[in-house]
Parts: sequence; C-alpha cells; structure tokens
Amino acid sequence: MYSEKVLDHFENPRNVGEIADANAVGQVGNAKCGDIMKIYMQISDDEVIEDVKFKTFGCGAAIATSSMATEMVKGKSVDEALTLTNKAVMEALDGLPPVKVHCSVLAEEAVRAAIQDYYDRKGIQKKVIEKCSQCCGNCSCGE
Amino acid sequence: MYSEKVLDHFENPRNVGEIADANAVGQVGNAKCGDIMKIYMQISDDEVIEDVKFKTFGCGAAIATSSMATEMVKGKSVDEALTLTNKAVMEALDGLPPVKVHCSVLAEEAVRAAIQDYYDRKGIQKKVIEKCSQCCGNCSCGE
Amino acid sequence: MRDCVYFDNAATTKIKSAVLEAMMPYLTEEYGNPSSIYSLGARAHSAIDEARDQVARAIGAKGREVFFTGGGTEADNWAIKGVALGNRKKGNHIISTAIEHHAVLHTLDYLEKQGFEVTYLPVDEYGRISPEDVKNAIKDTTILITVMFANNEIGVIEPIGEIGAIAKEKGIAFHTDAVQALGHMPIDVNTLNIDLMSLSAHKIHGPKGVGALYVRQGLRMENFLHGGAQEQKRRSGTENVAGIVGFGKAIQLATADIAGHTGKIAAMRDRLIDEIYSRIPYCRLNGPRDGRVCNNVNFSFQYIEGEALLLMLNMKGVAASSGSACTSGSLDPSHVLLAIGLPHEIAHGSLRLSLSDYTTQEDIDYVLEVLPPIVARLRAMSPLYEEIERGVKYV
Amino acid sequence: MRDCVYFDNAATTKIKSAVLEAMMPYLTEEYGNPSSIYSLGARAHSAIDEARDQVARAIGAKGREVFFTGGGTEADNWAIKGVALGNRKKGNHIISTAIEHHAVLHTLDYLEKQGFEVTYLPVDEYGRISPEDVKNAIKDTTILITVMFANNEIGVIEPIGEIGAIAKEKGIAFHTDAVQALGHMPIDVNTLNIDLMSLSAHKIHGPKGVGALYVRQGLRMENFLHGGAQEQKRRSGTENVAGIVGFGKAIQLATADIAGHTGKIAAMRDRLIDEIYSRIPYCRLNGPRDGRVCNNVNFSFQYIEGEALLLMLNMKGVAASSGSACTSGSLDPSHVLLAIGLPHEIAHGSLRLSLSDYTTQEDIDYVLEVLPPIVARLRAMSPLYEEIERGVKYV
Ligand SMILES: Cc1ncc(COP(=O)(O)O)c(C=O)c1O
Ligand SMILES: Cc1ncc(COP(=O)(O)O)c(C=O)c1O
Repeated sequence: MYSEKVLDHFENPRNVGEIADANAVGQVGNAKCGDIMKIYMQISDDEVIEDVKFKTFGCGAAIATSSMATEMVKGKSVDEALTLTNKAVMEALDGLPPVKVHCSVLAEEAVRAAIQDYYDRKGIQKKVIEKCSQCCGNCSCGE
Repeated sequence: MYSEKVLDHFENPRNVGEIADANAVGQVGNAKCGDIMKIYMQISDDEVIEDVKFKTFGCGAAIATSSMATEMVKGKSVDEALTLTNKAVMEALDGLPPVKVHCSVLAEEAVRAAIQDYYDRKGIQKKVIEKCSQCCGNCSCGE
Repeated sequence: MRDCVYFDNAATTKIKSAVLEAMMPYLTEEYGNPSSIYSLGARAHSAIDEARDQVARAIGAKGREVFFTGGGTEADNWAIKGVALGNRKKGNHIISTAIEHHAVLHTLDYLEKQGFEVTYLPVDEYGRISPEDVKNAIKDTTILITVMFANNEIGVIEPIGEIGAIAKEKGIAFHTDAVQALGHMPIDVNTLNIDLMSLSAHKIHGPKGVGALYVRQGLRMENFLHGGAQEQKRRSGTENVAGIVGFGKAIQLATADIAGHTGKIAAMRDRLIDEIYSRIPYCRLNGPRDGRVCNNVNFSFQYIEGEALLLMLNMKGVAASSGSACTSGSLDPSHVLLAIGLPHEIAHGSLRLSLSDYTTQEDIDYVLEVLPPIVARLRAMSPLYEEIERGVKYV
Repeated sequence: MRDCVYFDNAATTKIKSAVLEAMMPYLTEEYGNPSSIYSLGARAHSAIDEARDQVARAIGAKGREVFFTGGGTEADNWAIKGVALGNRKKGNHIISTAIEHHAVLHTLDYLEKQGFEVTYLPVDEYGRISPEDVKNAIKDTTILITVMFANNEIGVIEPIGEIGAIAKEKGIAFHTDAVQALGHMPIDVNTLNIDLMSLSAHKIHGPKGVGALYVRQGLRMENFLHGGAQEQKRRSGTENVAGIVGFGKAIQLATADIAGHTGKIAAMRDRLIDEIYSRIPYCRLNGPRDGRVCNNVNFSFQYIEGEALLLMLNMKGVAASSGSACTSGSLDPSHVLLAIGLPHEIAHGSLRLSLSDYTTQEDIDYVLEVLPPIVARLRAMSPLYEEIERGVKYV
C-alpha cells in the first residue's frame, strides 16, 4: 500500500517537535476528519526558513507527508517554500495511494499556513492561503 | 444415492426378458417421461404366476424396481400379487431416493396392468387398474 | 477394471498440482485478510492483484475490469441482474437463447417475474444461434443481450464475435457465459466486443467456489453482493484468497498454449466420435462436428435411458454425464437437447463425455471398449428396442 | 522483534491443521462434482452432507435447514433480500440496528432504494440494543427483524433470545448475523427462536469464501443465487466442496468445548484489558466489560489516529485492526464507534485486538510491551496531546 519512502518517513519522521520561539506557526486539518498538521518555523530576517518542526495527528501518510514537506522547505527561502506543491511532496515520497492524496494537500497547506502566520505577525499584506480545500471530501470537515 | 440392494438389482436384474407365450402382458409408462415397464406373465389356470419377466426402458431405479417387483410376485397367486404395493417394493429395496419413488409406483402399476390383461383375455369382469397415477409429476406424460 | 476413468471435465476438473501449490501458502501461513493494513494482509492483497492480472491477461482485459466471485453462477446472476436492474429506466427487454446454462435461464425466469421481457432465441439442429436472429430481436427497450460462448452439454460454439459487433453497433450491453469456452479457444473481450463475461475456475483445473466477472470499464450496472469495500467496492465479502490465487494460476496454465491444448484434445475427441459411430448403431452426435469445443463429445443412444447408462459406466469405473431427466434434477430431459429438436425419448438417452489435459489415449480406448456392450445390454432390456429389433427382422 | 503476533482474529483466522487435513482430499483426488451420479461425485455429495450435519448439530438445527454459501456476506444478502422480496405483499418494514456489519447495512440501503422502510434502532453507550425498542418499533408492515448476535468491532453481545421471543410472538421473521458469535458462545436456533442465521467459516479457523445460512423450515423467502439444483434447489452453483468440508470440521472443533475455549480466551482478554488500562492513560474500552465476546478487546486511545497505530504495531510484528476512517475505506470512522457516542476524533483512535485459540500469554505480554511506547510516541507527535499535556502541567 505505502512506498518504502513513505514508510521510512513514517517510521523515522524528520523534524518532529515544536519550536519554542517559533515566529511562524500554522495548523490545518480537523480532528473530526482524523488529520491535524501543525508546523512551526523559525524564519530569519532575510526570509529563510532556518528551522522547521511539525506535530501531526493523523494516519501514516499524514505523518510521512509532514516529515517530507518539512524536509523540503528547511533552509529554503519563504518564496521558494511557497512553490511547494502537494504533487512535489507525493513525488518525493514515491507516490501515495489515491485515498491518501489529501494528506499531501494538507502538508502543502500547513506550510502555507505557517508562512501566512509569519506574514500576519510581520504585518505583511500577503494572502498565501485560501479557505479549506475540502480535500477530505465527504467528511463533515469544518462544519 | 442408491442403496446396495437397488444397485444389486440394477446390476444383476432378475427376470429380464420376454415370455414368448405369455398369457398376460402389461405395459406402463411412456418414453417421453423416460420410463417404460413391460411385464410378461405366465399365469396358470389356478391363477398362480408361474413365470414373470420384464423389459424396462428407464433409469437405474426403474430397472431395479422392475426386477424386485417381478421377484416379489413370482410364484404368488394373482390375488396375492394384487396386494403388492409400491411401498413394499421400496422397502424390499431398502428405500429409494425421493425423486425415484415414482419408479416403484410404475412397478406396482405394471404388475396390475399385466394382471388386468389376463382378466381381459379371460373375459373376467374385474378392473384392477385405474388411469395413470400421474406419478411422474410435472412431465407431459400421457398427453 | 480401471479405477476412475474421468470423462466429466465439463462438470468439473481436477485441480492441477501447480495450482494447488500456488494456493497452499494461503491455506496455511499466509492467512491474512486482504483488507488489512499489516504485512500479512498486504501480502494477501498483492496475491489477489496478481491473480487479477493473470485473469485480465488471459482475456485481454484490464485488471480493474476483473471482479472475483464465488463461481460461474454468481457471475451470471450478477451480470444479468446487475445490468437489468441497473438499466430499468432505459428498458426492460433482454435477448437470450434457449440453450443457456440454468444459471442464466433461471436468473432470467426471475427477472421475468419482476416485469422484464425476455426473448429466447431458438437454435438450429446443431445448437447454433443466428446473429441475424439477434439483430431482428432487438427493440428500443433492449438493454441486454446474453448468449453463452460455448454450450456445456453439446459443446457448440456460438458466433460471439458477430453478436458482439451487433451489440456494439446498437449500444446494447453484451454478456457471455464463457465458463465452458475458457481455455479451449482464444478469448479477447475487445476484439469480440464483449461487455460482461462469466468465468469459473473449477472447469479449468482450478478450485471450486471461485469465478470471475469481467465488466467493461464504464458499464452501468448494479452491485449484487452488498457489504464491505472489497473488489473496488463492487463485490463484497472477505475474498477467498486461496481460491482466487488458484484461479489465477489455473487460467495462466489454461491459456498458455491454447493451440497445443486444442490440437491434442480435439484429436482424441474426434477419434472418440468416429469410433462410437462405427461401433454402436442407432446413435447420433449432438452438436456440430465442427465448431464444437475441443473437449466435448455428446451422443444420444436410442432406446435406452441415460442414468442407467451412467450407472453401468460407473460400475466399470467411467465417470460421465447425461442430459437424462433423471440426472437433471427435474423430470424433463435437458432443455438443450430438446431445443436442438430431439424427441424426449431420445433426449433421455444421451451421454456426454468431456475430456481434459489429463485424458489419455488409454482412457479413450477403455471407454470405447466398455461402452458398446453396456449399450447393447441396456437395449436388450428395453421394450423399445425389442420393437425395433422385431421391426428390423421383419423388413 | 516477534515475526507475526496475530491479534486480528475477528478479521480472519488461520485455518487449523485438522481442518486443512479434512479439506485436502477434496483439493486433490476427490474432485468430483457433488451433483454427479458416479462414485467420485457421490463421495463429494456425502462429504457435503456430513459437513451440513456438523453445522446443523453445532446450532441445534436440522441438516435440511442449513444452506452453504460463499461466505457471511452472501448469507446476509440472501437472508435479508430473500425475506424482504419474498414477503413484499405482507409489508415493507424492516427493523435493524445502527451497528450491523456492512453486509447487513448496505443490503438494507439497497432495499430502502427499492421502497422498503428500515428502522435502525439506536444502541446505548456499550452498543446494546433494547428488546423494548424492538417491540416498540414493530408495525403492521414489519416483515423482518435483523439484529446481529455479537458485534464485530466492539464485541458487544445482543439480547438475541429476548428479541427472538418477541419476533416469534408477533410472527415476524428474525434473522441474526452470528458470524462473530459462532464458536464463542452456545447457539441454539430453537431456544433462541432464530429463523435465519448467517455464519462464516473463516472466522472460526475455517477457509475463506464459504459460509452458511440457517433457514427455519417452512420460512417464506426468495432464492438469491439462481441456477442449478444444488442445495435443495435453493442456492445454485457448483459447491465449494473442500471449503464446505473445511467449514464442517472447523465448526465441529469450534463448538466442541465452548466453555473451555471461552474460559481460556476470556481470561487473556481480561488481562489485556486490565493491563492496557493500567499502562496507558487517556484510553477507554469500547463495548461492555461483561456481555462481550470472549475474544474481543477494543480501546480508544485519545489524541492519536488508528492507522498510524496499526502501522507502528505492524513494524513490531503485531497484526491488529482499527475503526479509523483510514482503514474503513471511507473517510468517516467506524459507524459502530459513532453509534455508541464516541466523538469523531476519539473514534479515529481506536484499536481492536481480537484473540483466538492460537493466542498465547506470550502474545499478550508482547503486545502489552510494545503498545504503550507506541501510543506514547504517537502522542508525542500529536498537536492534540500537546495541548492536553500543557493543560495537565498547568493544573
Ligand atoms: C456454461 C456454464 N455456466 C455456468 C456454470 C456455473 O458455474 P459454477 O459451477 O462455477 O457456479 C457452469 C457449470 O456449472 C456452466 O457450464
Ligand atoms: C458480523 C459480520 N458479518 C458478516 C461478515 C462477512 O462475512 P464474510 O467475510 O465471510 O463475507 C463479517 C466479517 O467480515 C462479520 O464480522
């Protein structure tokens, strides 16, 4: 069902934890749907993501995509991080089963939510996150 | 499916054949239904069945019941032979599968048909056979 | 006397040892439920997927068009009820034939009681249906054509490709029961324009109780077995993993060298037919000489009844079958034999000998040795034959 | 690390070696078709009859009231559709519960689309339905009550005898899905007034793909699988002889010493429950403490998700299951856990450990050793737990 890569990132997730003095925190998902991702970032003044950590409540794919997404944005500039797509996360994990694609969407959104938080705190007038993508389909997410 | 007795009477049927100068011949059944029994008897003046033979077109049970019924009436008086029931034939064979019960009815009827023929030839005004018992159920027997 | 000379391969077949070998892990240590997430379950799931690909490859389908069932009967029930009930709004007319297997015919009976209209096409003296008849039977309300690929009793092969082309042209779903055709001729669902096809494992040296329904992608139909999310949510029930794996292996073996298999078996079949004709009077081959499945021989022997024949053959160690009423579970002889025009009394006296890869020339020799005296013995007991013999003498 | 510590016996079980042994002849030399007249077929027929008697004896039924099917799902589909469609003229109302298996629920969904009306009785926090509710739900149009014997997820045992008595008094057909109860408690269809009962072999160390439906003699219902004259003309299809024989043997073994089995398994179950409670905080046993099937343990662990838990357990060699949405094939968590009132987020974090005769004290020790650190590790990753921990610290 899961690729080796997914299982590796599930078993040995990178960047798990919190950043006590994070200047960017984003949380997406919903306990009701069984997936919450929370991403902490330490972003430098020249907008480089110096550190990133996550906490995730969710299935194997949710944990693996969190791990992979944090790996992919770590050390990148915020603008580069905003180019991260769920597809790129999936590809980096050698694919996901169809029912798990929404996890990669959540991971992309969690990154954007953290960056949005950074902008908001800084008073930068940018919107990088839309409303819930309803990626989780027929569950009663967000209601 | 069949008892040992039935198989024995099928494999080694008693009294198969014709009686060239029979004074009683009865035939029941119908090729369409897949069962014809023809019984030949040599009946003495004091109404004893001195010899009996049969020919049967039909399944294993048809052949076995013919064999058993002829055995059971051989040497008996006509009146005794008329007391032969299909149940007695079945019991003598240690039973028949439910779908084969009609074969024992045919055997009883074949004996009666032969005796009827004897009465008719002799001009004796007795009716010992009714019309078709419809024992063969839903087939188009006799139509 | 031989112990078991098996001539009833159209009824069921022996599991090949390579098939059983493939099944054994799933009857022992690999007992996981394929829906489970852990390794034991995942391995069972992969095994099913491999079997699905084996089935798909054998019939030119895609894996996701193959759904495993509990046998050919379930596949027939699902195909026919599924399409009929799922397209009720489009129409209520179904076209079939008089010689289908009971799994098709009794399903159609059932649908007739639900208000469907069924046209049963007649067959010619060899059991062949005419594509022209199919075309002429089509109405605006026709939603399904179901015609068997090869007949189980008399082995006639129907013109499936021509019917498929007609169905495709008219946009009508086309189902074929290919249970008796599988392994005995090449089958490609695309070139033949088949939309649904029933298969059964135990006719091709696989296990009993497992089959498959091929369903062309996008075809509209209802589910039949409701419940869990197995088989792409279209056929519920914990999968018979061992059975499915066995089916996969069996179909792979059965279709690996169809030309070789057909050549070998048809040669034995033809010798059997020729020799029966030459050794036994008053008999008739049922079904065509050509255009018949390579493993089927079906004769009627006049003046005797089939069950008695089978019992005597059994006493000589030969396993065979008959269209006699006595073996059909009803009191009428085979609907197939009646449909090709045999009178009842002749239909009662039929014998089917069906061959397989395991049939040997010695088996053929043996049945040719024991059959004629048995027929003669039963005829000697038969009041019908008595008349004929007398007739013959008097001529 | 252990290789495969199997705690998913409610999903499926390992075939017992005595069962496989009983099956082997029918997978090899005894391959006859039970409908055939010759010896090879007759022996297969007798083998099925013996299995039928074994099943009948195990449930207090007569042999002719037992019909073999392709599994529990088919038995459920047949029972419910058969009674509903066969008694349409009498009424269209069916009473069931919110916690039935999908084989029942999705069949009822289907019937609702056909114009049947279904009352789904609620359950209490332990999953129990009330006989009083059943009584109150009965209408003039009620034709069927279907209530499962024991629930597959949380192991709760329903008051089948009381419901049976009500059904009998009102003259309404009563079906129970006893797939999860079989072998774990005495079942007598007569004292419990059960009219139809679904069984499945693979839950009791028998093979997958075979089950049975008990049908009380004289009960009015339709056939489901149409075709050949097998199973007293009520369930068509060439019989899965090996599977049926295996089922017969499995049910005989499973019911030979129910008290002994229950005592042994329940003791392990209770130790597992007690120890989980004592070793892991924020958890809750789903289903009742008493009145639960002897082999079922079901816990919710707050703040974590079930699939992740299963994957980590699998990495330690433990096979288990969850009511998490991720493993249910849909996006909602188990309908059973929701029905007993769990909020979604807690339902997502459930774990079912189900035992069998093969479960050892070492297995229990092992799972008790590996489970707490896994739960702790997942909680450490969970943003939900983070809040709680913080909350706890601050108190
Ligand atoms: C033509 C045909 N269709 C359907 C079936 C039924 O298949 P199964 O026995 O697997 O249910 C058979 C054999 O019994 C058959 O010969
Ligand atoms: C309560 C219950 N009913 C029905 C079924 C379906 O049985 P089967 O898997 O044999 O189709 C199961 C198991 O899957 C079950 O647990």
